[in-house]
Amino acid sequence: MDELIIAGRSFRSRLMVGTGKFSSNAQMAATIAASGGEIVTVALRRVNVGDQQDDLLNHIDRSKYLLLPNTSGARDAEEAVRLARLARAAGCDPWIKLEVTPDPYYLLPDPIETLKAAEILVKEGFIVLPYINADPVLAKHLQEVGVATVMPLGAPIGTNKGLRTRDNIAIIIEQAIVPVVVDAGLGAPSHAAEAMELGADAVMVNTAMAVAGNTEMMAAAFGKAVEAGRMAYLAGLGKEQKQAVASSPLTGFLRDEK
Amino acid sequence: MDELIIAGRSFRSRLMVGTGKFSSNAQMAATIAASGGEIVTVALRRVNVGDQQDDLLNHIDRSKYLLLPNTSGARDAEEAVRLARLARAAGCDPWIKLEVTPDPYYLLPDPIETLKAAEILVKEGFIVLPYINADPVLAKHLQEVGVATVMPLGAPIGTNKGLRTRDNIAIIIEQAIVPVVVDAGLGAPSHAAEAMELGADAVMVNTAMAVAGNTEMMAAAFGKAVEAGRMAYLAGLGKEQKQAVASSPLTGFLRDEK
Amino acid sequence: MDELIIAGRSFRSRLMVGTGKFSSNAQMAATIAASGGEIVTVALRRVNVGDQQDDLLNHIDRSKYLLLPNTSGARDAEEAVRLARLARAAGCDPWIKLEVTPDPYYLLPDPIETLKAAEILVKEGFIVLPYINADPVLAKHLQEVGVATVMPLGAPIGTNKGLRTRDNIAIIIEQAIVPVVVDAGLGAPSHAAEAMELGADAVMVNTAMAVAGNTEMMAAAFGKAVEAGRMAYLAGLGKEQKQAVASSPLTGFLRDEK
Amino acid sequence: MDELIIAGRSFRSRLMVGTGKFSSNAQMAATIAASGGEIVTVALRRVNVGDQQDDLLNHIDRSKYLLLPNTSGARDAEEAVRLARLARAAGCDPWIKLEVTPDPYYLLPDPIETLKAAEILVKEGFIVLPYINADPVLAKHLQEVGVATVMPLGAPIGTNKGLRTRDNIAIIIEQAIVPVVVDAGLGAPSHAAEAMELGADAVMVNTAMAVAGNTEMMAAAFGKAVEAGRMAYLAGLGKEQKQAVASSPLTGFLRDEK
Amino acid sequence: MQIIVNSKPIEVAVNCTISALVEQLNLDIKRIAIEYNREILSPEQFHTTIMNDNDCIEIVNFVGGG
Amino acid sequence: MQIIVNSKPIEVAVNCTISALVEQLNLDIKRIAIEYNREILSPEQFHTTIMNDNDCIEIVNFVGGG
Amino acid sequence: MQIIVNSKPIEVAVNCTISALVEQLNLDIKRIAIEYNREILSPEQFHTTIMNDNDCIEIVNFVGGG
Amino acid sequence: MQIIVNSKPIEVAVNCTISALVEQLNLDIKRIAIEYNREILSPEQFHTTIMNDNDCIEIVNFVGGG
Repeated sequence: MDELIIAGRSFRSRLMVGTGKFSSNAQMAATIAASGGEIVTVALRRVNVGDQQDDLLNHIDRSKYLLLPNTSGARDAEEAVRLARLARAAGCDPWIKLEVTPDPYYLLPDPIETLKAAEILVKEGFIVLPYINADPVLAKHLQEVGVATVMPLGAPIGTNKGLRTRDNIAIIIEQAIVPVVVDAGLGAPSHAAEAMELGADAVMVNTAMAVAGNTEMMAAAFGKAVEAGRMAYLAGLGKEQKQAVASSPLTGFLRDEK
Repeated sequence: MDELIIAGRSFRSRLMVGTGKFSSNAQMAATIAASGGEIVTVALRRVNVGDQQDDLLNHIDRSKYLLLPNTSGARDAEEAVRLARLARAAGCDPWIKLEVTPDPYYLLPDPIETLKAAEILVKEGFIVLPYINADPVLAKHLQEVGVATVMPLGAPIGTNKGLRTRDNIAIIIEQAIVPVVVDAGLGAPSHAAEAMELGADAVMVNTAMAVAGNTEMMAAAFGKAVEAGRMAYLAGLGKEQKQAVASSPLTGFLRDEK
Repeated sequence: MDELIIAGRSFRSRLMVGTGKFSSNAQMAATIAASGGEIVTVALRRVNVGDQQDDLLNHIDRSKYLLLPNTSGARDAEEAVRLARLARAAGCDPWIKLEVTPDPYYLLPDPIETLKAAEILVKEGFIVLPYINADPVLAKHLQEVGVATVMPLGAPIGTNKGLRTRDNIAIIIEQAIVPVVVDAGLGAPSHAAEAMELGADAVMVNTAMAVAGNTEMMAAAFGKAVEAGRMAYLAGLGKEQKQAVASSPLTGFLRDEK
Repeated sequence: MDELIIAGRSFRSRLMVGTGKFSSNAQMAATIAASGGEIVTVALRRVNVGDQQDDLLNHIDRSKYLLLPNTSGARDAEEAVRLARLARAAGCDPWIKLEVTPDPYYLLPDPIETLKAAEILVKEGFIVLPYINADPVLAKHLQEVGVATVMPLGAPIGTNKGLRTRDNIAIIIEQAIVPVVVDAGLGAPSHAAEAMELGADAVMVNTAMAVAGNTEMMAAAFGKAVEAGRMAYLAGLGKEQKQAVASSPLTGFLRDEK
Repeated sequence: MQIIVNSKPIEVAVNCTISALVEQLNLDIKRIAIEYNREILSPEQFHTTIMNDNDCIEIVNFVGGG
Repeated sequence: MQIIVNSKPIEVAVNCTISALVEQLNLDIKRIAIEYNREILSPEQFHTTIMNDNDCIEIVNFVGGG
Repeated sequence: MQIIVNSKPIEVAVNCTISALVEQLNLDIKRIAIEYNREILSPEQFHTTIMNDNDCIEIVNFVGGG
Repeated sequence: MQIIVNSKPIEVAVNCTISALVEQLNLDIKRIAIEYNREILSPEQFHTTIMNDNDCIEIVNFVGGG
C-alpha cells in the first residue's frame, strides 16, 4: 500500500491539517475529520489565566491523530528550541514542526536560525519537520543534520497563491532523501493536487480550509485532491506537447485520403 | 444532490471521457469504468472492410454510459452535419459533440462553421455540445441558437498544457445559461480541479488518461480531482492575499507583548 | 531596414497608440510623441452640440501620424460598417480598426459579426484591421476575406493583464500571412516586449499609457520595450532549459579535477 | 539623473553583463559594448600553462567597465573567500560577486555558506555582491552583515525561464536597504523588463546574450528593455483590472442612450 | 421648422441647408461627418442638401479612442 | 456489377440490396450507418434498396475518439 | 507573596508549590507545560517545587495553529 | 628541483624565485595572481620569494564568467 512514512511511522493520508483560525473547536474537529488527515498541527501559547476556555485538546482524539506542535511565534533558534521543549513537556510525542519567522509581515522562515535550531533539536531526540522557503541547498543542509522531512512553502502563509515556488520545489523533491511536504500558500485543492503531481510526499493546509464558506466540504475536497495528485504521480503523467495531438483517429474520414 | 443536468438529463459524474488512443478496447473499458464518468465520446469512421476488428461498442455498456458521438474529422459545417446525421442513423441518441476543425496541425475549432452547423443541428432536433475556442461572444451566439452546453478548450487538444485560456473561460462561465464543459488540453488532475474550482460544470478528458503509464489509476485520479474541484467551488474558496496571514495566533507569545 | 508594412505602407515604429482616456489633448499629444508611434487610433462619436471643445485633431499632425479610426461602440456588423463609412466621409484615409463588441461588460469582440463586417468593408475598398479574440481559425477566415492585419487581444481591454492568450497568439503568428498586431490588455512594457519576442509584428497600447503616473515616460518605455522585443526576436532567443547551465567555466577550479 | 549607486559608486546603466560562453573575446567585447553595461563579471581559473591564449582582459577597457570578479566554482565559504582574495591580488578593485554553489547540477547558491563568506569578506574590506536564492530573510541577514547589494536569482542559471521567483523577489525589494539585482535565469528582454518594473535596481545577464543568434543585437535589446522597465517603474504602472475598461468613450454612440 | 440632430430636436429656418445647419451649430466643416436620414453625405453635398421638417441628422467627429 | 464502397470498388451481384452487401462484407447491421449515393438510409431501408452499377456507398461505424 | 505568571503579578501563599498554583488557577495539569524561572519542569516536579517571592512562571497550553 | 604548479609537476632551477617561474612559464605578471603554499603573494613578493622542492604553487587568471 502507498503509505507516507515519516521517521518510521506510517500514515495513510498525505494531507496534514492545521487547527488555526476556526470559529470553534467543534468546527475544527469536524473539519479535520472530513479531511481524512492524520497529522494535525497545534501551536503553543500562554494560558489565558482567568479565562477558562474549552480546551482544544478535548476535541482531538489522540489515538487517531498525531499531534504535531509547531514553534510558531519563534523569532530565532533559541525561542524555537524553548517552544519545542515546552511542547514535549506538555506531553506531546517529540515531533515538532519547526518554524522560525522573524519577519512579522510575511512570516517567512529564517534559513540560518532554522538550521541552527534543527541541529539542536535533532540532537535532543526530536523528530524535526522544518518549515522553509523553497531553497534546495538549505533543504540539503537540513537533511544532513537529520530532519525527518522538509516543508518548503508554496507561497507565503495564508496567501492562497498556490505553488509559486514550483521550480525550486521540483528540485528539492528530486534531491530529497526524506519526505517533502509542501506547506503554506496552497489555497485550493488544485494547488494541492499540483504539488502531489510534482512528486511531493504530502501537503499541509490550514487557512484554505478555515476560511472556506463550508469548512468540512473544503476539507473533504482537499482530501480528494491530494489523493488525485498522488495517484496521478504514481500513474505517470504525460508530457506537455507544443502542437495538438488528435484524440480521435486521423484516418478513415468520409473523403478520399491523400 | 449536486447533479450535472444537460438537456434535462441528469448525471452524477462531471467528468466526460474520450475513448481514443487506448491500446485496446479492454483497456479503454477499464479506464472509463475507473473514471466514474457517465458520458463517453466516440468518433465515426469508415468501416475497415475486410479487417474485422473487435467492435468498440461491445465494450461500452449503453445502459450505464451515454454514448456521445463526435464529428471529428469535419472541416466545415456541411461535413459536421453529415457526420451527426450518420451517428444518429447508427442508432445513437441524438446527442452530438460538434467539432469542426479545418486546421490539421492544431486541430482548433472553427467559430463560423461551428455556429452554422449548430444552428442546423439544433433545428433537426439534436442535443448539440459544441467544441469551441474560449471565445465568450461565440459562446453566447451558440447559446442563442440553442446548444445544450458549450465546450471551450483549455489548450489545444492533446497538449496537456492545462487551463491556458483561464481568463476567457471565467467569462464564459459567468455569462453562461447552459453547462460549461472544459474540453481539451487538460493534462493532469490538477488542471481538471482548477477548471471545476473556477465554476465549470464539467470537464472532458481523453489524452491525459490514454497516455498515462497506468490508465486506470489516472482515470480514478481525474475522477477524484473533478469531485474535489466541484466541492471546493461549492464550499467557497478564499481569495488570494498579497501579504501573509498567520494561521497560528499572533498573541500569547512567550514574551511581553508590545 | 526592419520596417512594419501594412497594406503596402511602411512604418518605422511597431507601436500603435490609442488616444483615449487622456486628461487633456496636450497630454495626449505629448504622449504619442514620446511613444515614437506612427499610427494613432481615434473613435467616432456624436458631436457635442453647444459644447465647443478643443478638437482632438488640432493636436495630431497628420503628416506625421496615420489616423486610424476605430468602430468602437458598434454592436454588430451593420453598426460597424456605418461607422467605418462615416470615418471615411470625415476625411480619413480608408483605414479602419474594426471593433464589434456586443458585450458591454468585457468588451470582447464578436467573431461572427466582425467577419461579416470585414468582408463588406474590404469590398468597399477599406484597409481593415480587425480586433479579435485570439482565435487562430477566425484569424485565417479574416485573412481569406482580405484584411490587412489581424489584431488579437492579449487580455480584455483595459485590464493590464498582459499576454494571457499567449498560446493562441503564437499559433496565429505562425500561420499568418498579414502582420499580427497584439491589441488590448498589455499593461506593462514587459508585456509588449513579450509579444514582440513571440513574433508579433506590432502591438497596440492605450490604457497603460493613459493611466500611468507619468504618461510620457510610460510611452517612451513602451517604445523602447517594443524595439527590445523586436530585436530579440530577430537576434534569436535561447530555449528554456530544465537544468542549470553554468555561465562560468566548469574546469580550471582550484582543486584537483576528478 | 536616475543612476544606480552601489557602495557609493554611480552607474548610468542598470544592466550587468557576464563574459562567459562567448565564442571569442572579440564577440564578447562587441556584445558588452552593445549592451551599454558598465559592470562586467569575470571568473577566476587556473592559468592554462603552456597554452597561451589571448587574455580576456586585453578586450575589456577598465577605464570604461568595472571588472566584477565572481567566486564561481566555490563550494563553501572557505573556497569563496580564497577566490575573492586571489581576485584582489590579481589587481582588481575589492568588489566581489559572491557565489557559493555546492550543487553541480542546478548551481544553486548555499544560504549558510554565502552568509558566512559575506561576513568575512565585508570585514576584510570587500564590496560584496552575493548571489542568492530568492529568500527575503536571507537577504535581510546579508544586509545586516554589510553587503553592497543582494542578487537573488530569477530562475536557475542558464535556464532562460524568467522571473519564476517573482513573489519572493517582490518582498526582497520591498524590504531592501541596498540595491537589488536580479541575477540568473533571465532569458529574454521581457524578463529583464519585468524585473525592473517590479522595482529591481538592476539585472544581470550572461547566457541569454551569449547563446543568441546575434549576440550584439540581443545585448542591445536587453539594454533597451532594462531602460524600458526602469522607466515604467518610475512612471507608475496601472493595476490589473478584473473587468474590461474601455479605452474609447462609452457615450456619444450613434443611438439613443438609455 | 424642427429637425432632429443627434436625437435632439433643433429649430432651423425653412429650406435650411446642411451647410447652414453646420454654421448655425458653429461646427468646423473639415472635422465632421454627417448622415442625412441615414445617408452619408459628402462635404460637397452639404450646400445642395435642403432639409425638411423632421429630418434626422447625425453629426459625428473624432474623439480620443483606443 | 461494380459499386464503390468507402472509395474502393467492390463487385456485387446484380440487383444486390444494401442488406446483401452488409452480409457479403460480414458487417454487424446494428453497429453501422450507411450513406447510399450521399443519402443516409435508415436500417429499414437496407432491405428495400437495390443498388445499381457505380453506386457510391459509405459505411461507417464507431471507433475510439475524444 | 507575589510571583509573576505569564508576565502578570499573582498573589500566592508562602511556600506555595507549583501544584498548588495550578490548582489555584484552576488549570488542567495534563494540558499544560510550565517553565519555572526559565527551567522547564516535568509534571513530577510540580509537587516538589516550592516557589519564592518574585519567581517567574510561564504556563503554556496548546491552541489552534498551522 | 620539482615544484607543483596547478596540480602538475614542473622542473625549475634550484633557488628559483616566483618571478623566474612566471618568466619561465611565459605569463604576463599583470594578469595573474599566485598562491604560494596556500599563501597569496602580492606582486612585490614575487621577486623575493625563493621556492623549495615540492612547493605548491597556484597561478590563476581571469576568464569569461557570469
